[in-house]
Amino acid sequence: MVAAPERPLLQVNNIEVVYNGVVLVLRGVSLQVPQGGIVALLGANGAGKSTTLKAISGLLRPERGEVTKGSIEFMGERIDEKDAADIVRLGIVQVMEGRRVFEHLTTEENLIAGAHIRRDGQIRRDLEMVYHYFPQLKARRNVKAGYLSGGEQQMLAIGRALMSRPKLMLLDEPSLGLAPQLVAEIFDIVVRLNQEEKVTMLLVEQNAMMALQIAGYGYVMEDGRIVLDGDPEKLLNNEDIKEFYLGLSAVGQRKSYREVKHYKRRKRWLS
Amino acid sequence: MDEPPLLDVQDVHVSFGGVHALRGVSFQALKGEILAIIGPNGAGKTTLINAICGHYHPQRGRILFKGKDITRLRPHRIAALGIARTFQNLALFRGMSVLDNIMLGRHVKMRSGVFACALYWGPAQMEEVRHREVVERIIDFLEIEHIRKVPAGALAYGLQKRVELGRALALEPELLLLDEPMAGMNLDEKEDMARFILDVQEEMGIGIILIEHDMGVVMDISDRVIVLDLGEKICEGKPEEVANDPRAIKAYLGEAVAQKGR
Amino acid sequence: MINRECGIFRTTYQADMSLYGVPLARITVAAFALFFALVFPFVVDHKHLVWANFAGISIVAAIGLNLLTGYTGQISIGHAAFMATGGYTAAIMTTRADVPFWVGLIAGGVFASAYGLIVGLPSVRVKGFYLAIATLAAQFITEWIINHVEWIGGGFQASIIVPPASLGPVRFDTELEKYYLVLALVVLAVVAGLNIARSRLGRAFVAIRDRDVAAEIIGVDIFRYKLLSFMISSFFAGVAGALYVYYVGTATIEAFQISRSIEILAMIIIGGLGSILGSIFGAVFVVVLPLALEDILEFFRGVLPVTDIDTFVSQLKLMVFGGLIMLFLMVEPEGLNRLWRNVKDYFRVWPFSY
Amino acid sequence: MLRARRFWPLALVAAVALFLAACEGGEEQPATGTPRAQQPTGAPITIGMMYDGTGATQLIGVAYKAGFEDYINLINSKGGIDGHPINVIFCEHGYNADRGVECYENQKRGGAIGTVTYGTPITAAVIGRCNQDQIVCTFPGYGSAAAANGERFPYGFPIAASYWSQAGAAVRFVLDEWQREGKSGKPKIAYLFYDNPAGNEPREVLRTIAQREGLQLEEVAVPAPGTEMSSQVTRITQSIRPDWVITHLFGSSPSVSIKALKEAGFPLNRVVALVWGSGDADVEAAGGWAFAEGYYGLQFTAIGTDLPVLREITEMYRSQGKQPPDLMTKNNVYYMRGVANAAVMVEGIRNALRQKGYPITGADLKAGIEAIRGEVAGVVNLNLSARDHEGGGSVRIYQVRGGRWQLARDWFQGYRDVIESFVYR
Amino acid sequence: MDFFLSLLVKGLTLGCIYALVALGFVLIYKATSVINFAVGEMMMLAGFLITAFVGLYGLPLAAAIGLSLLLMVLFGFVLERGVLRPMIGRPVIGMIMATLGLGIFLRGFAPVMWGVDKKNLDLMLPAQPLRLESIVVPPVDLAGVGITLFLLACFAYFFQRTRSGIAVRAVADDQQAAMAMGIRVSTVFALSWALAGITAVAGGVVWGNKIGVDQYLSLLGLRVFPVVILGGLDSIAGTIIGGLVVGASENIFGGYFDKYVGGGLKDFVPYVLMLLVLMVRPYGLFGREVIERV
Repeated sequence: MVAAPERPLLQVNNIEVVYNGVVLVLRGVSLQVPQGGIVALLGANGAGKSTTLKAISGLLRPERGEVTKGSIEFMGERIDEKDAADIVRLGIVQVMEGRRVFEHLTTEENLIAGAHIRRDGQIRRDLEMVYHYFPQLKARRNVKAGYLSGGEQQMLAIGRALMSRPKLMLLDEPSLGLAPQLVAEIFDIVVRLNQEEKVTMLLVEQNAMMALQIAGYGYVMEDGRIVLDGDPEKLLNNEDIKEFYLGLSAVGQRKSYREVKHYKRRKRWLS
Repeated sequence: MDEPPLLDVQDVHVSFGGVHALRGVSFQALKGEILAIIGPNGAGKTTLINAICGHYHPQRGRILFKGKDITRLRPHRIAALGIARTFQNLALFRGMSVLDNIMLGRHVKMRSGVFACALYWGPAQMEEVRHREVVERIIDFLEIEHIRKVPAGALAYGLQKRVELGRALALEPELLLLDEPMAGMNLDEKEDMARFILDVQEEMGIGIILIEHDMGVVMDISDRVIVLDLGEKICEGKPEEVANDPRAIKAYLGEAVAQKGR
Repeated sequence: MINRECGIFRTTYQADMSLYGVPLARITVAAFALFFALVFPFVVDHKHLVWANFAGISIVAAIGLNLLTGYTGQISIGHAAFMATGGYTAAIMTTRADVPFWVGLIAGGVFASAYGLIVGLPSVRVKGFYLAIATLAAQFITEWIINHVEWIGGGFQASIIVPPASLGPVRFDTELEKYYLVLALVVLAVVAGLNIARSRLGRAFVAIRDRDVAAEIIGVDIFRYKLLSFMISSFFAGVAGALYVYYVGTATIEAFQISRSIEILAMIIIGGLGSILGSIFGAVFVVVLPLALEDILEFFRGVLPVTDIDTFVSQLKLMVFGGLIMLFLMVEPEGLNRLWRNVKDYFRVWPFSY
Repeated sequence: MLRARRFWPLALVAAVALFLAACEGGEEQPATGTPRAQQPTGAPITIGMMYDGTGATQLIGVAYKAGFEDYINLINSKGGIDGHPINVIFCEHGYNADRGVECYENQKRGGAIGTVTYGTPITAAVIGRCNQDQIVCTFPGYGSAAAANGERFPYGFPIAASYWSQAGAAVRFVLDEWQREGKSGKPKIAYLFYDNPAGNEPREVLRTIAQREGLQLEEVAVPAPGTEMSSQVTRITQSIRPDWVITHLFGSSPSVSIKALKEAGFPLNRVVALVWGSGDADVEAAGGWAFAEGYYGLQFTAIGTDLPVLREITEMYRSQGKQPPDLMTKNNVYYMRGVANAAVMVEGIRNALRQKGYPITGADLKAGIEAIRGEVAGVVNLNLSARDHEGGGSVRIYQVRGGRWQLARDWFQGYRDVIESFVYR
Repeated sequence: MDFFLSLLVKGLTLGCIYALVALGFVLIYKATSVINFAVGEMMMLAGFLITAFVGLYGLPLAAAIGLSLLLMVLFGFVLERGVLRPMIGRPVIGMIMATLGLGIFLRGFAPVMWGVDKKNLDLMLPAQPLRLESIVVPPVDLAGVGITLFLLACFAYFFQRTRSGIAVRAVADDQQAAMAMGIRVSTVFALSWALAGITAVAGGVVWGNKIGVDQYLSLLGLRVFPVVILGGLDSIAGTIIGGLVVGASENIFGGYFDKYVGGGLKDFVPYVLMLLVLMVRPYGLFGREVIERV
């Protein structure tokens, strides 16, 4: 909240990412996340959203990927050369796609594992904080995480990330495979965490409508590039976004899947 | 005298480790219709599919396919009878090419034994070629010619889903079970997938059971909808009926979706 | 070596599905075959011919294990037991029933295959490393049986002396003749292996390896195919064992112990899992490297500051061999075959990389 | 077709081999010539020797090879045999049958007319080839006892004492001790053996002898690697309760057996070990000479550090300004077996040269070895013939007393008739 | 009865010290999913180090053991850093092969460094075995049981109660997710190899005293498999149960039935038992089941 407005919390400058030394996945991605904000990163599958998040959190290396060009700065410090553990210590934590809880650890052990970097002895208190946001988890604190339902696992994944007391949380598709009601609940909590716990959020989503409803700014990725950005109103009013992400035709009317069956419009920015 | 329904699920109970995933679910699926199953997470949708294709065996109840009891059959037998499925979290054979993945779908249709395979001579070779033709038709249909020889694991998510559909189609099934075929897709890809599903229904006359969270898709393309909650069927009917059913709204849809669907 | 693919259009599926689609590849394979048939045995030292024969026998066994472990994903640390089964079957039939060589060879394979079926039974229920250790149990149990059942082991120090192989009027007496015998069987094994790998059977195996649940639901009877994989794999091992016995001239249990099982496993891991070509690379690497090392270290005989140089060299050899395996796996954990593919890929697009 | 084609490739291979041999000959270093020693004048005679420097019995292999090499060097430093130096192709096989075959082929190609195989599996692997190629293979103290039948195995020589002879002699010794101590009845014997082909080999002989003598015999197996034998020793001390134990163990297990038997309270002077359990290292590893006091070990060679042949070898080293290897004393038993082997080979070559003259073939060497009678180099005692390739199976018994092996019984044999009935059945 | 009791007691103590070897194996597997085929060789290395410090450099036994602990921990670190770290995220079977390679390396390395002859590792325990009626227990076996139980207790506490222990288990579950939590996977790996180094020293001390220090020490690695499979590959408690079952059963079967089958049951029985257990419980007695989702 105190950071000067001209210096964003996170700044990604024109990065390129290469996998296995040959496959170019990101071709010059730049984005900024302001202190205290929620930024949404939208795009199709394979556009490079997850890769961007992993480049920030340092999780590329185990997948044999690396940042070959550009820089990533967090609070004015270069982090693209750092490894994942150091980045977490700086205050960036990623909630990975597909939940990825430690299945054989209990709920509470998962949370304790999330607090691995903490050395301040406040873990007990933070456990209560997480249970406050996710009362369901408290009830199932001694259950192996592998036996939790999908929604509970997603909550656990967010709660576990919260345990590291992050400044910036990278959320990768928190709505994936969840029922609409649960999705709404999760997004609710994301907003509350942003407001009450002052956690800045960078959110990757398929569910563009949902994401733009809570975000303060949005980027759209396609094919390893940022192709559009702007505040939610601007994006929501963009023809292409309406067409391809919101499923709305120009007049704001949703098109039936049966109708689009034999008719497909080409994307304008690619032609 | 009457032709039996394509699939007849009668009072199926499944539980594991004390958790009752399904408690007495009954329904019928008809030839050539798209039947959607919706419900909140943990409602037992995937368990139901797993029970139909033999991965789980119900503790109680029966499942009939074209009048034949398949409750206790092992999955590969059920597949051979003509039930194919796709998976919620992709289950392609990552090491194999797209072509081989779909060829594998032809497995139950092929007869070559060990020696024929080892020699790869005469009938065995002819058989491979014959089935290759079928597979090529499916590849054409799904518009994935360009990735024929790419290892499945290296494909983008949406394409993998499409290949998985192709693999299921290669079985020449009469009943196709699709477990969240659109999860994690953008609208563009969803439209493609919806198109393929409708084509499958129309051109091949295959009965489809569809699990999907995207209400837009469900409401648009399904002929009938079943709502599951906590392992029980709470309502069934045409999409618009279900969308207005208070039980369904309460359990799953929520007010907003119900309105949107209208 | 330059497998240029551009400009090649296939007009039939048959052509597209052939093993070596590119003319250049076909020529390369033919050239290799000719080299090993007509040139290699006449330019190398006798010693190297012995190496080649052992390597050849190992290739047959390694292809078998690769079908089981590399393709079907079932680890076996008891493959020497199948070799022993094949070897002793051949030895017993040759010495007691006086059957011709080829009958002994096939019988060795068939019996090993039947034994493989029994050993493979736990795979119906047990997976992964647990299964691997179950096969290890088979190894020890087999050793025990051969050691203790005189009818099988032959009593004479659990070893049976076998006359040299012969096919009609052709006797395989000399190293060179044995080389051709081994080479012929290696070619057969490679062709059979490649065909199995690319046909219905191989696809089912890989499906079980990649996702057994999905394989089952798509119609692969996984129990049947796991057992089939065990049987095919042990058939190869049995033939390799019988070949070993005919080649060496003796069936002895101490040639089929746990160390042999580990050696074959090493071959396919180093060569590359799920690759027939990899099995060949791996077998050659594991058999030839220690021997070659000996020659290399011999070179430094005068320089090394020790008294008993022979012994020192033999121990150093072990160190270097172990060290090389580690080093190699660090550089390319997916095996020699991958390394080979990388080289090929490089040339495929060379000089236009990117 | 093939028969006709068989010659040119062979000729080619031979040519290549000759060429390579010539290359190797070029960089040959001078033999261990000493200023005072006579230089051999004739053409060399080549033999092979296999051993293991790694693997199951590397400890034995290393000392064994040192003894062999030293004795051959001694002969060469004295001018060779009738002026012919002996050239040895050593080969380390790591106790691996494949490598043994490779060693053998290598030595064959190198012109060896005879070779010393080492290790039971290796012997089993090459014995068929030896007969086929007419190359003498000696396998002293191991290998197949049945190969003593010179008619069935014309080129196999299980010289000195096969496991059958060792077992027979061990029972003989036990019975004689029993009588010497004036005890009545017959002793009860436990046979504690390594559960591999070698360990199993004497069982039948022992049973036959036991039956004939009316002895009670119990067999107790130790599975490989024999590093643990608590159940076996418990069975011996608490269930079988024998008067004597004959052990036939390898590698690490002899020392483990000594330790376990002693800890269980079994008197070690009622234990007699066959040859691979009676090394210096076995005693030391068990807990030292004092700990193993009383333990009997069977030997087919003379052992000890004051033997004349060792004095000669020491002298040879001194004259070159070097110290003899410490293996000579530290691992005397295995070292002596190497010496004994070399001595048998040398004696055989000497006989062959006398009988036929240079050059000699494998067949000549066979005849030369078959002509050996009596003590050789003061370390082995053999009476070989075309029929008996073992040489009578004479052994000595030594006992651990006062910190070293002391001779307990000079050359003797046991139950030749039983053993012969097995060899020539 | 005496005979039975003797066999049982000896078997149980034996089982305990089998568990000591198995512990090193399970530690590595649990944290890194690496099947360590070099567990016997690491024990051999530890044994050689101790005897070398005592024999060649004349250090007192305690100092030698301490120094060996230090070196083995260091060895664990170096191994992790030099060999296994570059392989993080690569196929697991490659790592298995790497440990096989390590085993071969060490089997060559030890004799090159210290010669092939067997060394005595004198623990200066009382010479007289403990006698209870006819049951004889050598002091080293008692020491072995003590060391095993002590280490087991330490490890159990570490994994269940400490944050580092939980971190190790988290890594075992999902490496990438653990990295996302700021857990240094490499540190965890190094830690588990270091712990395995400690158990190697403990095993080396006990077994080295029992059977002497030479390459045969490495062969004990093979005895570990029935033990860990019975107990479950990733269960610390499983090692002790597996060890006890294997030790007792092999002794009792060997003692009573060897004479009927010509011997060798000791080798045979643990594996048959193991197969039976696997048929009923495919993940061993205490092994964790792979949670499968479709």
